Amino acid sequence: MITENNQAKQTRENAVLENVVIRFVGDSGDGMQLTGTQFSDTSAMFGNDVATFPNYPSEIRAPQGSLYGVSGFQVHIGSVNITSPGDSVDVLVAMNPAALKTNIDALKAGQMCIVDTDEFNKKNFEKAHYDTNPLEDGSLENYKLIQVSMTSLTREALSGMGLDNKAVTRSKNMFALGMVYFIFNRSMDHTIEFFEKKFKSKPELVEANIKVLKAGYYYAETMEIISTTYQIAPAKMRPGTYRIINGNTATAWGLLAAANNSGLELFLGSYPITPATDILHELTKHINFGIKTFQAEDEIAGITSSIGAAFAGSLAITTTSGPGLALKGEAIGLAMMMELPLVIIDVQRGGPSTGLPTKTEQSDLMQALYGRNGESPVIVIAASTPENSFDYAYEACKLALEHMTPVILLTDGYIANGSAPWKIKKTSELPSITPRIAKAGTTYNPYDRDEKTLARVLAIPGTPGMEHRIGGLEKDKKTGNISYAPENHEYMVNIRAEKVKRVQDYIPAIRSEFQEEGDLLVVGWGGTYGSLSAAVSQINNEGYKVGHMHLNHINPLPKNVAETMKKFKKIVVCELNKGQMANVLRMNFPEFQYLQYSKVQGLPFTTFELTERFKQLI
Amino acid sequence: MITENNQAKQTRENAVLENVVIRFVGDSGDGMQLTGTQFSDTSAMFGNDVATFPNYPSEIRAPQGSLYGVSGFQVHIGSVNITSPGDSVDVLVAMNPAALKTNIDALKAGQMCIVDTDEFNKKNFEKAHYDTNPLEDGSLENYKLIQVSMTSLTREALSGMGLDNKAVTRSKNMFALGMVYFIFNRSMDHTIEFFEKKFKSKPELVEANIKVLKAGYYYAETMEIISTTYQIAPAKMRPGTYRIINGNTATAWGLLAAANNSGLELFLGSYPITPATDILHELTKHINFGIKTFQAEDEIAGITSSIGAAFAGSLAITTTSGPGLALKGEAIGLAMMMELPLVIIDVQRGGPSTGLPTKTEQSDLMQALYGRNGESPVIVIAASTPENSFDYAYEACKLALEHMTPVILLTDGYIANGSAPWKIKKTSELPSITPRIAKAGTTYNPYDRDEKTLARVLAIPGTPGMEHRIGGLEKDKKTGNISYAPENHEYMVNIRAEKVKRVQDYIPAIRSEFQEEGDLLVVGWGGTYGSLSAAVSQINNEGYKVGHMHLNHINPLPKNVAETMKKFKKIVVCELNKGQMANVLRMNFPEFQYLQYSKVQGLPFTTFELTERFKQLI
Amino acid sequence: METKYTFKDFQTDQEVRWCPGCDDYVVLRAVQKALPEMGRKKEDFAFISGIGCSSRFPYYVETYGMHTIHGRATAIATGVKLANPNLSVWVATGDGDAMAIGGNHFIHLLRRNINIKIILFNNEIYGLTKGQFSPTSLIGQKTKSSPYGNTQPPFNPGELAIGSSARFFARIGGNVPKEQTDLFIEADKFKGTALIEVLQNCVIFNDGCFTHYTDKEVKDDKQIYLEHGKPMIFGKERNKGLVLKGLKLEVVTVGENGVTEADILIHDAKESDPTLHLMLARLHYPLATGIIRSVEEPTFEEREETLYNKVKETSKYKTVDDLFFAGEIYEVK
Amino acid sequence: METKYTFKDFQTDQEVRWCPGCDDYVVLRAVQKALPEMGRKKEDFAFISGIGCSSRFPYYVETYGMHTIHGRATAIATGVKLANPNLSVWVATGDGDAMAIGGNHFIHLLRRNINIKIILFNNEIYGLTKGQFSPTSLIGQKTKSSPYGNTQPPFNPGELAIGSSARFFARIGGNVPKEQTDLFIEADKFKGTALIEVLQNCVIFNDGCFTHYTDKEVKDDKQIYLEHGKPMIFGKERNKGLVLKGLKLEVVTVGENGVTEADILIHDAKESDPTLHLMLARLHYPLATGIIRSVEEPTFEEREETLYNKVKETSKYKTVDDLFFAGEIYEVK
Ligand SMILES: Cc1ncc(C[n+]2csc(CCOP(=O)(O)OP(=O)(O)O)c2C)c(N)n1
Ligand SMILES: Cc1ncc(C[n+]2csc(CCOP(=O)(O)OP(=O)(O)O)c2C)c(N)n1
Ligand code: SF4
Ligand code: SF4
Ligand SMILES: [Mg+2]
Ligand SMILES: [Mg+2]
Repeated sequence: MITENNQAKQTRENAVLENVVIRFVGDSGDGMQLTGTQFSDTSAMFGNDVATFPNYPSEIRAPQGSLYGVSGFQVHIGSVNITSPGDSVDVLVAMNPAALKTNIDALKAGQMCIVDTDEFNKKNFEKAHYDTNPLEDGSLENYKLIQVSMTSLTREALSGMGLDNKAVTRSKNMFALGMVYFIFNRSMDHTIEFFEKKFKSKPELVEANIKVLKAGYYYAETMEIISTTYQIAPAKMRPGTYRIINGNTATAWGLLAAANNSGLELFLGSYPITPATDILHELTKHINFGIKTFQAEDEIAGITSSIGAAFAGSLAITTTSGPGLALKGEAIGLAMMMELPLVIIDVQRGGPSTGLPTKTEQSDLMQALYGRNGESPVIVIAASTPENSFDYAYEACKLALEHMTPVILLTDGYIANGSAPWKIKKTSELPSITPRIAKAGTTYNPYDRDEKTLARVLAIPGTPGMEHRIGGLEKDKKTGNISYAPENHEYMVNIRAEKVKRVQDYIPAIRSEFQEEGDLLVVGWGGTYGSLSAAVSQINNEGYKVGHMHLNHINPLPKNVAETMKKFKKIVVCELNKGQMANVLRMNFPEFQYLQYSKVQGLPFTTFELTERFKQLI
Repeated sequence: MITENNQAKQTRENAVLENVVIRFVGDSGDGMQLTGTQFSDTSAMFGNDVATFPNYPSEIRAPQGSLYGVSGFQVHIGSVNITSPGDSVDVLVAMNPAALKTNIDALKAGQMCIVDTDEFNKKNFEKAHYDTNPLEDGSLENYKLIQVSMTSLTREALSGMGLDNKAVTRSKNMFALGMVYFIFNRSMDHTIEFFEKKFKSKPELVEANIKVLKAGYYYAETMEIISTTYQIAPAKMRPGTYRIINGNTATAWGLLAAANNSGLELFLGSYPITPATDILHELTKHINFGIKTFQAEDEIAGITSSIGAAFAGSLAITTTSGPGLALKGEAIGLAMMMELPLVIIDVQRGGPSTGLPTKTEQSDLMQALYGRNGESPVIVIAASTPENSFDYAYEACKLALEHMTPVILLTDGYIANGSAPWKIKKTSELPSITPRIAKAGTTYNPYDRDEKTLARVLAIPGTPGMEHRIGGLEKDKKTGNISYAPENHEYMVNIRAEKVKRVQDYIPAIRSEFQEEGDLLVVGWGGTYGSLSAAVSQINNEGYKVGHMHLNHINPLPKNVAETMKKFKKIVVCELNKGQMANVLRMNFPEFQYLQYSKVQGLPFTTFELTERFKQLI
Repeated sequence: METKYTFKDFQTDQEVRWCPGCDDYVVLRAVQKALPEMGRKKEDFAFISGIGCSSRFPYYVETYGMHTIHGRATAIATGVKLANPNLSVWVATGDGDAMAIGGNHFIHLLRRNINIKIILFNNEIYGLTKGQFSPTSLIGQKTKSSPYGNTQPPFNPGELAIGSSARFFARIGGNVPKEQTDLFIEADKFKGTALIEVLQNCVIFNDGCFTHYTDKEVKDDKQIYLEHGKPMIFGKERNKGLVLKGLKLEVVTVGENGVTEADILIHDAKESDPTLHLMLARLHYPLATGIIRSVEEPTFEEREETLYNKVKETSKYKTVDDLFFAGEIYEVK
Repeated sequence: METKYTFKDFQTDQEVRWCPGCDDYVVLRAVQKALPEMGRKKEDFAFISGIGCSSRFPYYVETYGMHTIHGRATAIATGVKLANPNLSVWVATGDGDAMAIGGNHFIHLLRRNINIKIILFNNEIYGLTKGQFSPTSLIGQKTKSSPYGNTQPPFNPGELAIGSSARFFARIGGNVPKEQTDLFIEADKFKGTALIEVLQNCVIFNDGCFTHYTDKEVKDDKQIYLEHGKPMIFGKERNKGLVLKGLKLEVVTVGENGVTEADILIHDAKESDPTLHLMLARLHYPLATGIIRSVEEPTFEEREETLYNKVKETSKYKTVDDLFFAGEIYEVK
């Protein structure tokens, strides 16, 4: 939201803003992802808090100019705490008519819309299903329309360099970026360095990109089309070393840190699936750390190879998304029954079935809790921001190894692809991980348990004197041998549940943010943290007394959930599904009444819709 | 429970009983299943109400005489309504020491225990881990012990027939059966006819079996070892034609009836798994009805081939048990998304993982409701007795075809293998089934819906003019084409849920049996009907006011569940799992308090443990 | 049918959404041209696919179709065909869809010999998920999931298929629409499971992986297009041929070293012994295309039909009610 | 190791629970006799199985083991071996476990060539579930799920395996413990995935299905036990042999029609071209047993190891912290 503190400087206005949302949109081939990333990186390095949200088409390469081929990247920067990429947009950069059409509704009235007029031609109007030229038919009169012949200006900037048309088209995004850098008083240095590194061996490309970038910058500076520039001061962030990180990378790195700190080799068995595949890609890059990634023939082989690796003493991981989790159900049951440590990561996407694979949703919660035969509780936790995906990936490993059980970590497409500043953690700063591995020379019973955690001990094959067999049939509580005895079965079902339940003693208490008591408690879980927090923050600013309790630990729930909820008059559970967490709470704390706010559109919540709803409810 | 109305007749006492529980136990090779079946069939034909419970080892052929190789068959017959095979036993027939050892605890004090003394030798004591001869060490003094040299007597009966030792051993079960027939005043005719038919081409086997049967009968009659014989009068049953049927056969036949009445070809895609395989076996026998059974390479191919068949216009079925259901999750989601009719039958067994495959449990309820990605509600129903498995299999088909959705039918190992009298239904007596199939010549939109049910219409490939494509991606509510539009997705998620919800209008209201209001409502679902009904009946006889609400429709629940529950002071949900139905009720009716009684031992409830618990709770 | 269909009759109203330049367009057009030649009604086809770029295929063919879940197209098609044997059932599947996650259903379909046609879009990559190696990717191939080079030796689809008892196997370049159309028509005529491997270029993630075989320039020299009953001759000059030396195929030049056309092997696609077909499927120079194997045997559905007729004839039960009331029944009055 | 193990060292305290007379007992004993010969420590083995009668195997072998879920033994073993390449990893699996539900993992393991040994208990039936036909059951076979006769043509495990790039394939009768022990030792020596198909008699549900090959009376006449480098001779009199006629194997009698031992084919298990191995795998008379194919190539784990060393050498990052702090980082003060 732009709150202008007008401070006329030079001939142009220079407004100071607290935060601003910029969206770059264009054809898939227009390089919008790169443009957005450059802008957010530059802003982060400048000291802003940042959140980003990429949004690309599900087609690999949709036809040029088509509506469904539009690719977008939204950046939210601020001098204040930024928790979400923001709902509505302050500056829209639209590289063609299709991009304009599909994104203009997000732009706030009166705000800046920058277009490449060269692309506004008949052919593209047709593809975008525009009957008239939107730049001329008055439909944009509520916006500050800035018309620039970016393509021609880019061509001009590159003239004489002997580059072909394709290269020109490819770099016009830098013209746009240059303009935006000027508008926001940003330095071009970071992007210049970026190109110098990226195209080290192709100096003509470095030169071309920098030329165009600067051309855009100077064009905006020189021409009288930009009436206001903006200043967003650095945010107050905890001192330290930062980097911008997306959720999938953070997850992968959390796993790397856990492998490092547990002293185990990491083994990832996985089968590619959107939006989880990037975790596999990222880990595979780092086999130099002695980790092993195995792209299996399917999801079942992904998880079962990991089960094998867990038995053999690795930190075993499998990654997937909804449909893949469905396929892994039987094997999760096996790992649960054998009481092996195993981390299953589900980057949730729009369902059911193939659903909306490139969109976000939180509809795998019940599946994570119950998607397998028999009584088979496992630990379920959820990350809630791109950057804390690191922490929860790390914690998932710690809990699996220390409590000897599968752990399901839920993230989602939104935080997996979104990015934010991460205050880098050194591995030495992280809590220790102590895998439960039997030492050679002691006596070994596979189902002997730790008194407190009830976790059993693993004897790694190769350890002399500890040869043993485990399996999926019910086993005797003492010897671990197959047992069909009725009471033994009941005992084992109970103790496996109790083991998971006791993890409550090893997870932090929950707290309600903003208010510890009040009229309404907003309950959320997982990837909606940013949206909910922004909305609750705003509504508190408006004078309401609303708390925000955000769950990262789902099975077991933190011990003090009921206590926390008790202090509010009403509770509303907000989630990107039809009320799955609300039902989990009903099962666990039937004594409360739960209101629900559900959204199932493949999209995150917006602050506007949330605050409106909260006001209705209070 | 034996309530003796002593009525001395002839020299022997002849007591009239209301009901009696007989258990035949012996080695896997001893033919106990046949013996029990003969006894229950004969009793049923005599007019008794009957319930049976077979219990065999999980090994194919366990070593002779071993404890884990004992095979048993329990028969409960009565002149009164019999709902369960009974907990404790009135007459135990134990063919060897291992059988005695593993079953004696079930025999009521003072009741009859018949043993084959020929098998009580040192070798067998060792195998059964008996230190002393139980027939002599006084451990059986609380029972009416009847010692018979069955093996020798059988050998004698067959002497001169030139049969080998194996044949002798194989027919000694008939000696025991003959004795039991005498004790209960039963005619041998049915069994004689049975052998005449079974061994039509091997007259020497017919002769041998009949000889031994009669030898047993006359031995009991002649020797002074049987002091009392019993009379169990015919039960008051609704007039009609009956047969004894087990749950799996009843399920298979319900499907046959549905195929017949829907006018569709039945297609079963399945992969063998205990205890569901017999449904495949049974249907495969009847391909003459134009049905198709397809033993697939795995569970996934089982269900997906059925999905193909559903698309092609068949009544499509897949059968499995817990671990197999886990594997089918992704495909159920697809069928749900494509809105195809499909019946998934899960014969539940002990879990988790491979668990206790030959034992019963009700722990797949949550999996049936939630075991797949995304928001994907399907209809879930459960059969509750061997004989009504016919009705619910039939209803599953009807609902699937008329509401265009997958239907999961839950049964369990207990009712699948148990048997009871079934008043045979003619197909013409059953409700009609009207599949929603588009007629050639009309206009067709794959996602047009019926106003009331919201069910779409199927156009069967081969129908001219209705060519169309469906799939697992979200689809436009009008055209059925792929759609990524946010509001459309939410609309479709809602309408798919609403379609399932509206099935409430097509299922019967629930009622509480025994009492419509009172101190305690016992809530059960699925295969525990018999045990719960017996217990509630008994406790009401003892003067308590307890109702029994048994759910066969789980998603959606009947409309009047809350209304029914409201009339009781307390509610206890009894189930063979850790409280899954209790949680379903908490989600649906959070306004009630639910007590729980769970048992997870691979065994059904006993009347004793239930009534004790109910009394504690009231 | 009165008027003959044209390829337009098999076009749908859906915008085709593959990348510009993708070979999938070629196959689509070839199929749309082949279908009218099959003498079937438009409504008597069913196209079934899994998930992948190529699996979008059914949306673009104006007949019945299903775009299902990853890897299961062959199993779903099995159900369609068994339930409705009158349909001409086609599977469109990628190398990942068919041979990674779908490997099991793929080999079992081939084993059972159900009359289904499989078009295997082999681009040696996972296209839809943006470029990971597949079970046909080469050792050393750099992809998103093998940044340092792939370490998994590939399947040869022809060998795997024939090892699974495939009775019809053909291979064809992705850029030869005319030959593709011919092959699809031949596959339709074949009674049984038919597998057609298309060497499909993915311009985005694996561009040029088949160029050394399929490029116009080299095609005639690097491929041999097999035709049943014809000599195994290839080359721009049509002067190269294959001969058998012991258990190895060798390339010879007609006219050199006394080799005449009569020495060249005659292709017998119908030989039931697969030995030579396997040798051809394995060959790298030249790469064998066309119909390598085509051996008819009873199909699974024919065996089932025979059994049904036999059982029906001898069955005691004419109706389901007969069954219910047969055997051990008794009356309660 | 000081003292050598005996088979007793590999017996567990668990009662063996197969049916009396089941060939599984024979294999168990043969394995227990082979293990001490492999020069490994007892704790360095892992036996992995799925579900089925044969899959109970690990419970009876005194070393590390897992009895897992149906069909996944090969995939789980893959994880065990990749995570811990020092282990000698063995899979015990049935025809259903390996080739029905487990078909996909089975073919992919063979393709990847991971150093795992697979003992395939082929009894052409599902034993544990009490007698349904399996993917190796014969056409016409009557089972619980094919009461009128099976209609699904079977896989030939050898053909399927070699079609999936198997580099080691052996076949052996279920009733010849000594030969089995030898084979298991050879399989252990082989570096790569080794498949040993045991023709295992199920006395309960498919008794005698291999008798015409394996019965003591006929065995020598109906089987040929292949040994690398030796002529392909068989028969009670050891006077029958195999020769190649074109692309067919033919049985000849030494001493008849001028045939001498020199005419008989010499078995070359190490020939990398699988043509002859496939012909042998397909042969019905005589049935080929022994090691049919044994061709070493780099294993998957070796390729991975090589890659790891290469990447490690060139990597910028020595520690995970290096990575975290590399590239686009910035300071907030
Ligand atoms: C159960 C499941 N697992 C994984 C995926 C992700 N996925 C979709 S397509 C695909 C592979 C595509 O490769 P291929 O079959 O070769 O088809 P192509 O895109 O190359 O035509 C994968 C891994 C999925 N959709 N569903
Ligand atoms: C997921 C799953 N599906 C099915 C089963 C049932 N099942 C157990 S073993 C088996 C087949 C056994 O046959 P095979 O693998 O040949 O082993 P055998 O018993 O003959 O040694 C089946 C179908 C199961 N346990 N789990
Ligand atoms: S990614 Fe490759 S296979 Fe997919 S549509 Fe594009 S070019 Fe074709
Ligand atoms: S059923 Fe067959 S395979 Fe299984 S243990 Fe018995 S004999 Fe062996
Ligand atoms: Mg591909
Ligand atoms: Mg078997």
